[in-house]
Formats: sequence, structure tokens, C-alpha cells
Amino acid sequence: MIYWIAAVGIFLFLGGITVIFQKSIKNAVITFGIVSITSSLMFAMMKAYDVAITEASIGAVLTTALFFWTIKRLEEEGYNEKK
Amino acid sequence: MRRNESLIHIAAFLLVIGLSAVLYAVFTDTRPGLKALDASLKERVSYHYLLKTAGNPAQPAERKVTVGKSGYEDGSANIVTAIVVDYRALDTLGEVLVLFAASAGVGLLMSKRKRKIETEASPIVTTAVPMIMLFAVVVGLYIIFHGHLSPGGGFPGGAIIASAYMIQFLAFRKKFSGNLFKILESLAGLGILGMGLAGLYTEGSFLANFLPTGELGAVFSAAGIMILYALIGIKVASELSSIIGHFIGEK
Amino acid sequence: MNNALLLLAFPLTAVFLIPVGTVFYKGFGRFLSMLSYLAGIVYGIYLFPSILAGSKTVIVGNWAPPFGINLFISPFSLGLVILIFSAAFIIMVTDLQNKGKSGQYYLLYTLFVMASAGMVLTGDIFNLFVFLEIGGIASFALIAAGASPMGSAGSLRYLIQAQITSLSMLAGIILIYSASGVLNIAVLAQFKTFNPAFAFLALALLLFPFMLESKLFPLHTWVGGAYLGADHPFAASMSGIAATAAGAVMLRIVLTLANPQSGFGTAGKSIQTMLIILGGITVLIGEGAAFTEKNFKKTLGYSSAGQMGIIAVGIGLATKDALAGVLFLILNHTAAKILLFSVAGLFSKVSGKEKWADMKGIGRIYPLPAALFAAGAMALFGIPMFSGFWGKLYVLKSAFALGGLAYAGAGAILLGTIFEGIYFMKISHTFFEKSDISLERKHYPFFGIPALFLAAVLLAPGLFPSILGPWVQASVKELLNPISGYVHIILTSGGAM
Amino acid sequence: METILFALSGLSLVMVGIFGILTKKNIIKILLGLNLMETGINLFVVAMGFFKGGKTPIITESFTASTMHFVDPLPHALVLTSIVIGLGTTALALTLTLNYFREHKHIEFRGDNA
Repeated sequence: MIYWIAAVGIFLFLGGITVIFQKSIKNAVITFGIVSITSSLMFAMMKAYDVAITEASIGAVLTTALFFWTIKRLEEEGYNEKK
Repeated sequence: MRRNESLIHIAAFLLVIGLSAVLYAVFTDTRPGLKALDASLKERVSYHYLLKTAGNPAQPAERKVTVGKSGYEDGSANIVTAIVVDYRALDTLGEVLVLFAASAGVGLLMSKRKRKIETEASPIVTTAVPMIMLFAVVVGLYIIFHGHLSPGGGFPGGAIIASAYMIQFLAFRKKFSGNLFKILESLAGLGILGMGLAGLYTEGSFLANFLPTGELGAVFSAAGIMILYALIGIKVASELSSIIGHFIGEK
Repeated sequence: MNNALLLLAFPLTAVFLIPVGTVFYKGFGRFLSMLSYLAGIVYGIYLFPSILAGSKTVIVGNWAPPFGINLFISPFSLGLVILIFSAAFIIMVTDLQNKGKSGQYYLLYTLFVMASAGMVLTGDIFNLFVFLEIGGIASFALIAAGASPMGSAGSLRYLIQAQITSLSMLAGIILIYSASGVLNIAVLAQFKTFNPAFAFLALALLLFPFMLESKLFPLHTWVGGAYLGADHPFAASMSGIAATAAGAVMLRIVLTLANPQSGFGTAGKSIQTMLIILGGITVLIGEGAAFTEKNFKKTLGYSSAGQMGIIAVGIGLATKDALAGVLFLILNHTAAKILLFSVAGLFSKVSGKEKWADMKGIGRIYPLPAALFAAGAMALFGIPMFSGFWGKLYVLKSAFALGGLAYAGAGAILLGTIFEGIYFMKISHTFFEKSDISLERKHYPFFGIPALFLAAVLLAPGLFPSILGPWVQASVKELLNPISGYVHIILTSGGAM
Repeated sequence: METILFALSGLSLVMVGIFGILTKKNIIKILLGLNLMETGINLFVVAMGFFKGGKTPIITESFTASTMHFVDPLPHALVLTSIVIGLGTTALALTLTLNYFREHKHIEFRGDNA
């Protein structure tokens, strides 16, 4: 059990670092979605199933979607990441 | 510029290391006194929630809670739901208000924006979306109405229904007008407030659970919790739908 | 007695009715929100005599503390709630001529007022966090909704800092919970001893967001942007309502939990010392920034930081005199800042300028507002005859009596006051300077009456401090004896575990 | 041991989030950092209620007071609130970001604004 927790924890940590150091914003948002889903797994490992469901539906799906739509709208209005 | 940036990185790194060092020092401090994680489950308030003895703290904590029996102070088998909707209901009202404020704020700041979507959805999308939506709505309703028995409840259920609404933007209606959601939000909010005031006038305390609790573990038990969670589900679904509509809808 | 929760239920009803009503009639939001504040004021005053005789606890959801959430209605909290509602009502009255606001603005504003009142009343640390977040989210939106084009930048900076601090507060809450198993302030106050380092960390984390709201030193960097972005009525509310609520929460937490008699022991003493040091630095930095600032709203915002610094020093001293001074200062600061911001709003509206330096000679065309501005400035500065005088006097008196570090705090207050006097004199002088400004004089009926009322509020306790006497004495007594008052009342109605 | 590992994973995420907020200039990145920090704090909160071998706090047929060994349900309730609050804040912050872009034509915090 301990090794599983450590593995998921290290995965979360590396995922977080990837989110921060990712050059492209879109990739960062996708990585954040993965981190969020993994944290939902960790909630489930802590027997917090209510929290796991909520984190999966709100934290992972809706938050990531909102980030995505914001980037899309920014691009519609003329935002260019490369500049 | 470049050097400046790496300086910021080093400073931030040192700050984070410093914070970690402070936390390490605090958690390994050996002076006497209570520290983090010193309270065992029996010393925490949740022990009384689990045994359903919070209403009468004088009662011996060895009381047996059995599924299928009626008459407990709270009829919810899922203790997290019992805490969210019954024992700490004012927090939940506040939580709903946070979303209410967020949706009103998004509406206030986004109302002057125009947006037009040009791309047409493909037939595969338009056929698949209704089925996915139906499935998502059913799952959402199940999660809301089983909040007192299994993990879930108004918040995730409402969010799932709202994601069904989000999916339909990919295929169909692109015009968004927030009025319907505003009215739904308000009515559900008034419903929650009405439940609270009804508790005030029947039991003498705001948001008191005044309906019968029923048999523990039955589908139709914990009537107050069920109604409140249904109202919260409607409210959360319409608030999140309104936020989503402002973000991706055409106006 | 549990009906006292109606104090929060009035604005809540208004909040839920506004979206429905706005569909039919556009001015419904303003009308209903003002009505709800008025209902709160009337109901609060109706309750006040019975509360002055004895404080009450209100149990929510029929679960006695520590299992459920409780609100505490005492002379201190009820008085501040009435103050918050009155401030909101007066701000709305001064804003009456502004027609363009949508229903959602009033919805958010009412939520903000409700959350501030809830923060003062609640007796549960997690509930405090929830109310803080409601108020926070409402204010982020309201700042950005102000007319200024810089609104979103200031609001974003405020949002990021506020979220970091409130997340740290959540960490503090769970640390305290995992050590003690309860979330109720009253139960925590008489808990067994905590480890000193742990207690200091948890309490400091718990106080962070309120230090941010009251603009204390390391957490004051959001002030400029946020005040620049907000419109005048909301800028007035930020320093009049949010800072008042934050000050009240700091008073409650520091004097109930972080006092040396409670289980938090020596950590409590360190927290109080920290508040004196940070408060002193804030007075200097806030007044210094206001001294160099030319933008009217930013000047007033930084001056609010300076005032909150004095309040923090007073809370840190935690003596009878200092607390009486703090209460005077809170009242004075609320009334004076609303007055100053309404004058600033009027002047920038008629002149079309944002900087006070560009408003030369405006006082010759509008003599009454300029005179009222001078009155408000004098109240903040602490000229005798205004309530600010008694506030500063009591805090300084108690600082000199205590000695040691308190001398430094007193020195900072005195130095800050000098700066304050200079820039307020400069501003008032600019208004009456001779210039070739030519403005048509218009009549603003919704400005004069509330402004004169505010000036009267500033003058009355200054001339006759005894009218506030019963309230101040009852509040100080309640704050200084948490175990026999606050804790006793809450626990006898509920009982410990 | 398990509790400490869970808490450490949460805290490490908090530290990564703080580092991101401090070093990044792009607003979207800062908000992602804030969300990471929030996720980390939520993990930490739930970890503070975790007991080794504890069961899910749902009463089933096998429940008796003497064999009761649950994880603490209260932090779960707090985290539910916190997650919802996080979504509300993020939605508002993203709206503000759109407005910010309109006013400044970029989404970076630079020295020149406010």
C-alpha cells in the first residue's frame, strides 16, 4: 500500500512540475486535468469517495473545460502564444 | 531580463525550501502539547456524527446504529452527506452562495461580450450528443437522489448535469440567454431558504431538519436531506450551466 | 431568540429575489437591497436592548456546539452588524443618482454585505472561511465591474493574493481540527495546551486572510490596484465594510484564541507581538504611500491601510483602554471613509479627473462637500472633537503605559499621524486654492443628506464620548473576559463533548 | 505512515503551486498554479482525517459500534466546500483574464500595470 501511495504522490508532484514548466499553455491545461484526475484517485485511496466524485466531475472536467474555453476565446480575440 | 528571471526562480525556490523547513521544524517540535494528528477519531466531533449522538451528547457513545431501524437523529447512511446537509448545513448554504456569486459575477462581467461560432458540427456529433446527454442527466439525477445512501449528492450531480448542458453546445443550440437559469437559481435558492425558515418555525432553529428521518438505509429516508440535496442539485446545475453558457455560448 | 438569524436571512431573501424581480423591473435590485439593509438595521436596533442585558448564542440546524454551527449575538457583534448594514445603506443612498447598474451588481453587493455581517457573527472557524469566500468572490467581481479600465488587473492581483491567504487559512483550520477535533472557537478557547510552535503556525495561518483584508504590512500590495479599479461606492465599502469585518474577526480570534490564558498559551503572546510590529510598520508604509500618491482613490485606500495599522496595534496591545480606542477607531474609520469616498466620487464626477491634484479650486464651487471632506480628514487625523481623537488617544495612552515594544508602536502611530495630517491638509488646501476652473454648479440631493449625517456621526461621539459608553464598555468587557463571557454562554447552551 | 505520505503528497503539490505563482508571469499559468495549490491543500485536508485501515464513512449492515473503524468524515465535507469554492473562483478569474486581455492585449503581469 505504501508503495502505491508513494507512486501516486510522486506522479502528482511530477505532474505539478510539468504543469508549471510546460511551455505551451494548452499542454499545461491538459496536464493539469491529468493531475486533477490523479488527485481524485488519491482521494479514493483515502476512502473519501464523495470527494473523489466531486473532484472528478468539478475539479477535473469543468475546471479544465473552463480553462480550455478561455484559451479558445482568447485566441478568437487575437491572442497568440508565440508572441 | 534573462538574468532577472533566473534570480526570481532562485528566490522562489529558496522561499519554498524555507517554507518546507518551517513546516518540518513545526511538525517535529518536541515541546509538550497537542500537535497535528493528536486527536484520535474518538476525540473528534465526527465520532458523534458517526454514532448519531450529536443531538444528545450525554448519551453513552456505545449506542448501536443499525441499518433498517428508524428514529435516529439523522437518517442518512452516508455520514458525509449527513454532515454537509444536516450537521453543518449553514456551510452548505454558504457554498451554494459562493457559486451564486460566481455565476452572477461571470454574468455581470461577460454580459457585454459578443461571440459567434462559425464551424458546423458533424452529423456524428449531432447523433451522439443526445444519447450522451441523456445518459449524463440520468447519472446526475441518480447521484443527486442517492446522496444519502452512496457517495455523491447535489454538488457532483449538479456538475454532471451541467456538463451535459456543456456537451450540447458542441452540437446544437448556440444562442445563450441567462434568464431561465437566473430564475431557476433564484427559485431553488428561495426553496433552500424556505426550508431553513420552516425549520426555524417548527423546530426553533434555522435549517433544522424538521421532516421525518425514516429507516436508515432505505431509499426514501432522510426526507429533509433528500429535498435539500435536490434543491442544491437544481441550483448547482443551473449556476454551472449559466457560467458555462456565458463562456461558450453565442450571444 | 434563535430568530436573530433573520439578520442574515433578510439580505439572503433579497439576494434570491433580485434575479427574478429584475426580469420585470430594472430598478428592483437597488430597491430590494436597500430595503433589506434597512430591515437589518431596524431589526438589529430592536434586538439591541435585550442583547445589552445579556449576550445570546444562536444555534443553527438545532445542533448545539461543538457539533453544529453557532452564531454569537453580543453587544460587540450586534453593534458591528448594525454598523455594517448602516454603512451599506448610506453608501447605497450616496450612489442613488447613478442609474446604470444592473441587478447583478446589487445582488453581489448584498452578498458582500451579508458575508461581512456573517463573518462578525459566526462562532465557527470553517463557517468563517465560507463567509470570507462569499465576500471575497463578490468583491472580485465588484472591483472589476467598476468603470475603471484597470479594474481587471487590480481585481486579478487581489484575487490571487486573497486565494493564497484563504487557502492557507483552510490549512490552519485543518491543523487545529486534527489536533483538537473541534472547529468551534468557544470550545477551542478552553482547550488543553497546544504545542507552542504548532499553535503559532496554526493561528498565523488562520489570521492571514484577515490581515490581507485589513491591509497589514506584507499583505498590502493589492491595495493600489484594487482601489484604482473599483468605483467609488465599492471602494468606500472595501474600507468601510470589509475592513470593519476583518478588524472584528481579528479582535475575536486574537482575544479569544490567541490570548495567553487560552490553550494556545505562549503562541498567543507572540501573535499579539506580531500584530504590534506589523501594525506599526503598516502605519508607516500606508501613510507614506498615501503621502506620495496622487490618485484620489489610491490615496484614500492607502490611508485606510494606515488606519487599520493603528487598529492592529490596538488589538495587539489588548488592554482595556486600547480596545476601547480600537472600537472608537473602527466606527470613526467606517464613517469617515464613506464620507471621504463619497466626496471623492462627487468631485471626480463633476470634474472628470481622477487625481486630486487636478481638482484645484473645486471647493470654491462646491463649498459644502469640500468642507465635509476636511471634516472627515480631521476625524481620521484625530483632531479633538472627533471620535478619531478618542480612538488614537486611548491606543496611545495604553501603549505608553505598557512600555517596551509598545513604545515603538506608539512612535509609528505618531509619525504616521504627522504624514496623514500633511497630505490631508495638502488635499484640502488644493480644493480651496484659487484657480481658473469653471464648472457649472449642479445640485446633488443624494449627496448632501447622507454626508451631513456622516459628519454628525463623526462629531457626536467626539463631543460626547459617553453616548457610546455603554456599548464600548460592554464590548470591551466581553472581549477581555472570553472565558466567563463568550465561552461560558456558548457552552452552557450546548455543552462540551 | 500512510497518513504522512498522503499529507506529504498534498504539501508537495502546494509547494509546486506556490513556486508557480511566484515565478510565472502568464495569468493562465498563475491560475493553474493556484489550482494546483488548492488541490494540494484539499489532499492535505483529507489526509488529516485519514486513519490507517479506516473504512468509508457510510453505514452498512456490517456496522457495529464496537468494530467501528472509519476515516474521519468531517474533512471530506470541508473539502467538498473547498472544491466548489475553487471552481467559483477559477471561473471568475478566467472571466477577469478575458477582460484583462481586452484592456492590455496580452495576458502577462508586467511591471507596468497597477
